Amino acid sequence: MRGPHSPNCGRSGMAERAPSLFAEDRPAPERALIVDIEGFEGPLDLLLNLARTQKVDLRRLSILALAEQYLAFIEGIRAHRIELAADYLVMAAWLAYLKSRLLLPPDPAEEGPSSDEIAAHLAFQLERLEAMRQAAAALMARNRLGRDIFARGIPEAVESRRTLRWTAGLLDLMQGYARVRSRDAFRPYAFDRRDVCTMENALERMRAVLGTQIGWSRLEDFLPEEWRGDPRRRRSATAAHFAAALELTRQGRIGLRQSAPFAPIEIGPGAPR
Amino acid sequence: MTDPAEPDLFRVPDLHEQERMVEAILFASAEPLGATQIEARMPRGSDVPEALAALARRYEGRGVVLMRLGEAWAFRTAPDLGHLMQREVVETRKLSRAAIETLAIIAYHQPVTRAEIEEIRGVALSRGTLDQLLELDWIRLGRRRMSPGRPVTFVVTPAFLDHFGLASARDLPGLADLRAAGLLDNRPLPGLGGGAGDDEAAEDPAVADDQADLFDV
Amino acid sequence: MTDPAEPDLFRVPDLHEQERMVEAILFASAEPLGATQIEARMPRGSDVPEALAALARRYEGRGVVLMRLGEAWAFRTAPDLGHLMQREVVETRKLSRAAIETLAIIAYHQPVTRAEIEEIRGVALSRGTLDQLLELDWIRLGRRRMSPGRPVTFVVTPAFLDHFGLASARDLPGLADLRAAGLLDNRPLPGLGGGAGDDEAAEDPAVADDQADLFDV
Repeated sequence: MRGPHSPNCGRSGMAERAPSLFAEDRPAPERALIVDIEGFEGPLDLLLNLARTQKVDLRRLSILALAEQYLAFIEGIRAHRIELAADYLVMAAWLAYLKSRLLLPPDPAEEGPSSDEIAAHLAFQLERLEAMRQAAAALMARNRLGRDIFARGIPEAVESRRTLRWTAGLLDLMQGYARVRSRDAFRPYAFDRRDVCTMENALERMRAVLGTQIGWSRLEDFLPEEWRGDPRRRRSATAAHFAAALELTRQGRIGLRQSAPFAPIEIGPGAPR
Repeated sequence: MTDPAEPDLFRVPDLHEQERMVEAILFASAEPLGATQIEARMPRGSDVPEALAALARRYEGRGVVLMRLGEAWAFRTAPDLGHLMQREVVETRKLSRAAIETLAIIAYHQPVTRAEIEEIRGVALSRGTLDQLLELDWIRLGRRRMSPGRPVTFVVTPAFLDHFGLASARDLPGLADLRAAGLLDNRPLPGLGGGAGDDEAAEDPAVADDQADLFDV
Repeated sequence: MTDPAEPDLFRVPDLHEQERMVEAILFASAEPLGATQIEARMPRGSDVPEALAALARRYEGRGVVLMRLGEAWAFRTAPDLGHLMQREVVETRKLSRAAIETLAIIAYHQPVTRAEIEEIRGVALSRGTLDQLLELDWIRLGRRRMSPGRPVTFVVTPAFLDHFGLASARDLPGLADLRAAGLLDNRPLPGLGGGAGDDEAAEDPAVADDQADLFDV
C-alpha cells in the first residue's frame, strides 16, 4: 500500500482525513514522497516486523529495543538518501521522544501518561495488529462457498402468484369528493358550451331569416325558441345576436335602431349601398 | 495436486462414499448430468450407476427426489410439493385518484349516469375506471334513467358500505361536514342543487327524490 | 383461497411431512433462507425449528449438508467433497492483503468505524478496499456511531457468514481467545486524550451494547 500514511501514534493524520470518508482516493499529493520500504504497510507494519526479530512474546517485547531498531532502520534508509513518507519520520520522531523518556527516571511532576504506559500501549497495538493478521489468515483458510462448498446448482425459482387488493378508506372517499367539488369552485373559467350561443350561430340564423324579414322587429324576436327560457341561455343568445346584428349592419345587410337608452333594439332593412 | 484433502482420488471409496460424492456433484451442478459425466468427476473405479440407484432409493418419498431426465439425472422438488414453490403474494394498492373520485361521485349522487359523472369530474371517464369499481363489487348498475337514451345509472353496493364501514349511504358525511373538516374551502359552493350536472338531475324528479333520501335526513 | 391443490393449508401436516416441505423449500433455493421466510411458505401451525433440526440430523454425514448461516439455513455440499466440484469453482478476484485484513477487523471488531480500522492497521484505508468488500456484499454500513461526526460503522453481512460457512459471527475462529486476551478492546492511548477512533468508542455505551448484541447472545 502506498498512500499518505497516517502516523499511528501521533494522531495528526486523523483530523486531516476526517472530511472525506474515502480520503485515499485523491490523486497522490506531492507531499507524499512515498518509498515502499520492502513493502511495509506503514510504520506500524514495519515496527511489527522489527518486533518479530526480537523473537519474544509480543507482550514481553522491549519497546526500548524496538525504538532503537526502528531509529536505526530509518537512519539506514536515509543514509541511502531515500526519501521516506512523512509517516515514517513522524513515527521516528515520536519513538525518539519515547526512547528518551524511557531512559530517564520518571519525573513525578510531569503530567499525562508515564512512558511505561505509552510503551505498553504501543506493545498492545502491535499485538492487536498481529492478532488481526492471524485472524484474517484463519478466516481465509476456512472452507469457502464457491471454492470448497457449493450451493444448489439448479435453484428452482419460486413462482409468485400475485393477487392485487385495492384499498381506499372513507377519508380517501371524502377527500376525493371534496376535491371534485373544490375543483368546480376553482376551475379556471371556461365556456360551458351547452349554455353559450356563439356569434357564428347567431349570424347563420339571422342570415337565413334576412331574406324573409322586411319590416322592423325586435332583436329578441330573433332569438331561437329554445334559448328564451333559461335566463343564462337567454343572456348568451341576446349578446350573440346583438353582436351578429352589428356585424350585419357593418356589412350594410340590415339596419339597427333604438328609440331611447335601454329601449328595445330593432332590426330592419339595411341602408342601400 | 498434493492436497491432503484428496487422497480418495487414488483408492476406490466404498459405495456409501460414492453415493455421497454423486449426491454432492448432482446437487452443485448447474445442469442435469449423465452417468458418464458424473463418472468423469469420480475416483477411478467408482460404480456410478450403482451409486445413482442407491441415491435414488435414499431420496424416495423425500421432499426432493432424484429424477432421471432422459440420459441425465438431477434433483427436483417432489411433485406433490410443487405448491410450496408458488408464493401467494397479496399486493395492496391504493385506488387511483380517478377511481376514488368516481366512486365518491357515485356514492354522493347515486343513482348517477356516466354522463353525469363526467360532467361533475369535468373529464371523460375511462372505461377501466368503472370496470374496476364494478369488479371490486363496490358499484353496480341501477335502474335506467327515464330520459332520452335511457342511460344506465350506477349505485353503490352493500360491499361498498361494508368496506367503508358505513351502515348506509346516508351515513356519508355531507358537504357541510366536509367543509367543517377543512376538506372543502369555506366558499359556499354550488351545492347539490346548483352545480353542473345537478341540472339534469333536477329535471328528473326521481333523482331528486333519491337525493333527498340520501342526504336530507 | 380455495385452491384444491393446497388442501394442506387447512390441516397441520405431521412432522415428517413438515420436514419434507422444509427440505423442498431449502433445496430449491441457492440462497440461505431464514426460519421466518420458510414459515411464510409452510402450512399454518408448522413447527419449522423442529423440522429444521430433524432435517439437519438426517443430512449429517451426507454429501449435502444443512448448514446454519446466521439466522438462515441452506443446503451446501459437504466441505470434504470440494475437490469433486472443481468445475463449479467460481474464480474470484484475489483479495489484497489490505482487503483481507480489513475484512477480518470488521468481522472481529464490528461495528467498527473507518478510523478504528485505520488505527488498528496503522495505515490509511484506500477507498477501493472498502468498496471491494461492499461490492462482494461481505460488509455493509451499520448504524452511525453516536460520537462527534457521527461516523458510519461497518459490519459483516449474512453473505459473509454464507461464504465462510459461519453459523454466526460468534463462531469466528479464535474469537473467544482474542476477546479474553483483550485484543478486541478499544483501548485508548492512556492520557493523550482527544485521539480519533478508540476514545470515541470508549465514551459510547452504545458500542458496548452493539458488541454484546453481536456476540454475547
